[in-house]
Amino acid sequence: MSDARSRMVARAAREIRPGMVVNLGIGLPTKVVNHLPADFPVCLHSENGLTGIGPTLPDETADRNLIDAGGAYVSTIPGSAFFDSVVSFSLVRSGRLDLTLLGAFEVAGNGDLANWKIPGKFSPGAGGAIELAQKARRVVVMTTHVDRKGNPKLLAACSLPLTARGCVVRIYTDMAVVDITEAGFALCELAEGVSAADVRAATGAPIAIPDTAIPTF
Amino acid sequence: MSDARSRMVARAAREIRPGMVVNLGIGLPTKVVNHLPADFPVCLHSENGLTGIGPTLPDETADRNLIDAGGAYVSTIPGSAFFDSVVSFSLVRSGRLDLTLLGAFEVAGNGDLANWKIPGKFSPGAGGAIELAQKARRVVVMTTHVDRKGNPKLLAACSLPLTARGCVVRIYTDMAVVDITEAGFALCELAEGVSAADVRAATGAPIAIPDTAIPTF
Amino acid sequence: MRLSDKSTTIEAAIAGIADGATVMVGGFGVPGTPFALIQELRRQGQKDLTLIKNDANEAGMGIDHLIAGGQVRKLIVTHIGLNPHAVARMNNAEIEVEFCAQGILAERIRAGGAGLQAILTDIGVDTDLAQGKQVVEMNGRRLLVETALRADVALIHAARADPFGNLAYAATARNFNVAMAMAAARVIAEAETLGPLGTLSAEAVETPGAFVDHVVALGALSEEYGIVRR
Amino acid sequence: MRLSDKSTTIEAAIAGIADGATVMVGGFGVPGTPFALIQELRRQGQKDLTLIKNDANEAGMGIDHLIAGGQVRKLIVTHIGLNPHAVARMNNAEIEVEFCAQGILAERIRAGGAGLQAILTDIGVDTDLAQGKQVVEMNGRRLLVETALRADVALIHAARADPFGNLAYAATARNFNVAMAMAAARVIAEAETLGPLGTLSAEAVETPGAFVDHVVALGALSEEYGIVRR
Repeated sequence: MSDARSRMVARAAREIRPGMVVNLGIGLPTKVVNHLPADFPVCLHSENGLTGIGPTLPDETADRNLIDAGGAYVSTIPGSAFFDSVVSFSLVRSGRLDLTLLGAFEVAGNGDLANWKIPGKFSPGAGGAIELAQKARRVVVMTTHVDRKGNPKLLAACSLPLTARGCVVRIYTDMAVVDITEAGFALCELAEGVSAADVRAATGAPIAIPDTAIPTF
Repeated sequence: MSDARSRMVARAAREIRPGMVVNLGIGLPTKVVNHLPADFPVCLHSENGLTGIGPTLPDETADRNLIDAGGAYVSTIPGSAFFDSVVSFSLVRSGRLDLTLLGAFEVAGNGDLANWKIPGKFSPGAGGAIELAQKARRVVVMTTHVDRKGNPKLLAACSLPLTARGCVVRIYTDMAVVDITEAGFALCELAEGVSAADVRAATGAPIAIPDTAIPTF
Repeated sequence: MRLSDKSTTIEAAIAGIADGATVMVGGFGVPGTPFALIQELRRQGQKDLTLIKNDANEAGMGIDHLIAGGQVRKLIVTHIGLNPHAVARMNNAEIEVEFCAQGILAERIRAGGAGLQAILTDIGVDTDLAQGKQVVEMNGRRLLVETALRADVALIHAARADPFGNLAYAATARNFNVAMAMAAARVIAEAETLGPLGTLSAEAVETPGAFVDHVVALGALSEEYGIVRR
Repeated sequence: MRLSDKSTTIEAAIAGIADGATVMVGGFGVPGTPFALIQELRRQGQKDLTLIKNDANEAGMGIDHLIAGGQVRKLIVTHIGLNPHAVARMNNAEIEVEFCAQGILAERIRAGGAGLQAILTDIGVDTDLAQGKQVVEMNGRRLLVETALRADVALIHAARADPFGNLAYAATARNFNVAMAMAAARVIAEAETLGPLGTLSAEAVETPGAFVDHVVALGALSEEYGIVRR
């Protein structure tokens, strides 16, 4: 992982407050757990039927029946619970998930999220993303600031099919921490070595830049 | 219990076929189990969360947490299962109950059943009766043929609020076994010492009487 | 990572209930009824409550204390026939009573806990219980909209618990507890035994602690929990 | 009274499936996928199947055998991204694919198993997944009618079973098995261990046998059940 991405992950880990119930999306978001202290009080939820996700195990010691939603062989901790898919999404939809960290193809300044479908190119199904995005109490995105071709992923409006409308409240990227406010994107923090002008240039919509000193991460 | 009632209960017990899942309503229907052989293969369901009801226990050996829907202290048998009220009625509504035996205030010739409410006199709530009557694959009633005042309980139409429409297919009384057909009530069997004319006189609607010899029970 | 500790005192747990609250109460007859939580609610005296429960217990037991104490405005129940005192209060219009078919009450609570808005069902469509309910046509069939129920507080009785709020139940004490433990903004569970994390294996948990807000350890059980001698 | 014996051979159990059947298949990834029942269905060759499953397994595993064998007309799933073969067949219009949000697929199956006709939900109301769905207004909100799903047959993988069909599951192998085991006209469970009645205590049962029609004991597990090495 690039240094900028590592710092993004470390910064995003500070989203997690003691006592939260948290679902970490597949990919980068999963890696924030590596930045939490060993005795940090948090309940990680996996939508395939587990609360209290323990450390990932190598194949040699893995339990063939114990995976997370991304297919990684995980383990339990004291107080873990298994349940079925019905109960798992009951937890999500009824508002018991305090936070979810998700990846994104596009995020709009009004909080719209697109992260599951690229018509004609990529349409494997939404899995649990719609319910996570629509119902977690706090929805935060982790993504590179631009795509592989250099195009911005933070946009005035999503062009791709939506996952959920107006759900995202904050975005962690390799360049910045960006809040979504009533007025749209607002720069909060900068990655080391990145300027506000860099962020503005890489963002596909107006972004409010504070007058005061901007913290770095 | 009067001799006629005992014979009604014994006769009704023959409704239960090997391998059935059966719910026995509170009161008289519960007593049919006393007429089944010890090794008879049947799964008794109690709507408060039990399949595989075992014998009723005296207070001294009862488990305070193990009752049937009528509040009797029951027991388990090998293969019993506990579950919650949601699963219990899922079983009922999804058609997994082969048979229910229910009490009645009134039954109509079209199969309508009234057994939960007497406006102004008795309205404690329907409990599970509506779902049992509406969704068991076979709904059979056990009742005295007339009420305490001698008024018929088998009627052309129910006067009391319905439990479910057109659900009853057969009635066991202290006078007769009566089927409900497309044409209405049809006498099948007579209690010992009761004549077809007695049954006709005690029934509040037309009842078909077979020309052939009528079996007795 | 470790899981947080939600154990508290019965006084503190119940003190979070306000006048006017909607309160789900587990149990079907004696098994699963949280008698100790109910007694503390009686002691603290919150008023104007709406109770959602299968039944009204029996006269002089369980929620009948709350009814007798004038704390209850409304009951949402399936059957109150074992409590003649509650029937009398209903008949005298001293409490409002809304009746549901038993499995539909369970489903409405479950729908609330599952974050659904309603279920569509044909149960009771031909009965008095259909009165006043929204009807939807689906494939030519008339179906009732049975709306989801959620509560401000759920009072749950568990046999075993851990401090995170993972719960397991005994025998037919599951009944309405399992659904209610998912359907309230604040879920309070009393437990006959409260052991450290790990007491309940991940397989043995029936209500995941993520749904539960407060866990209270019961001491010696009162007589109300015992065998009812008739 | 005693409970009946529903144990049978895998051949007899699967032989009850007809061409054109709708078949629910448990599992989320490897855990809980009934690989042996699927292999027998591949061997017997029933055609024109509609499969309801969370995912399409991976290429060369599980239901991919049925897709590759041309036995599948339609999939109702939440995500098939781990099976590029299934994605290609979908893109070539060789199979029809209906996508559901994952928890809504679980709820639709559960509604079928609970004898409900539909649920009302706001999930996906702003997305492509709302297309073609009936909308109901409730308290001024637009809600989607998500219809109940039932199947002709459900194929279930359990860790432990008894001959009556009581089932228990391992770890995250519960997933869709619990709901599917209630939602089909004919429920077939394969079990890693099948013991006599009483093997599972009444408390340990997760799927009551009253929902299950056939139980098949598995012998040695095939490689498909093992750890997936990447």
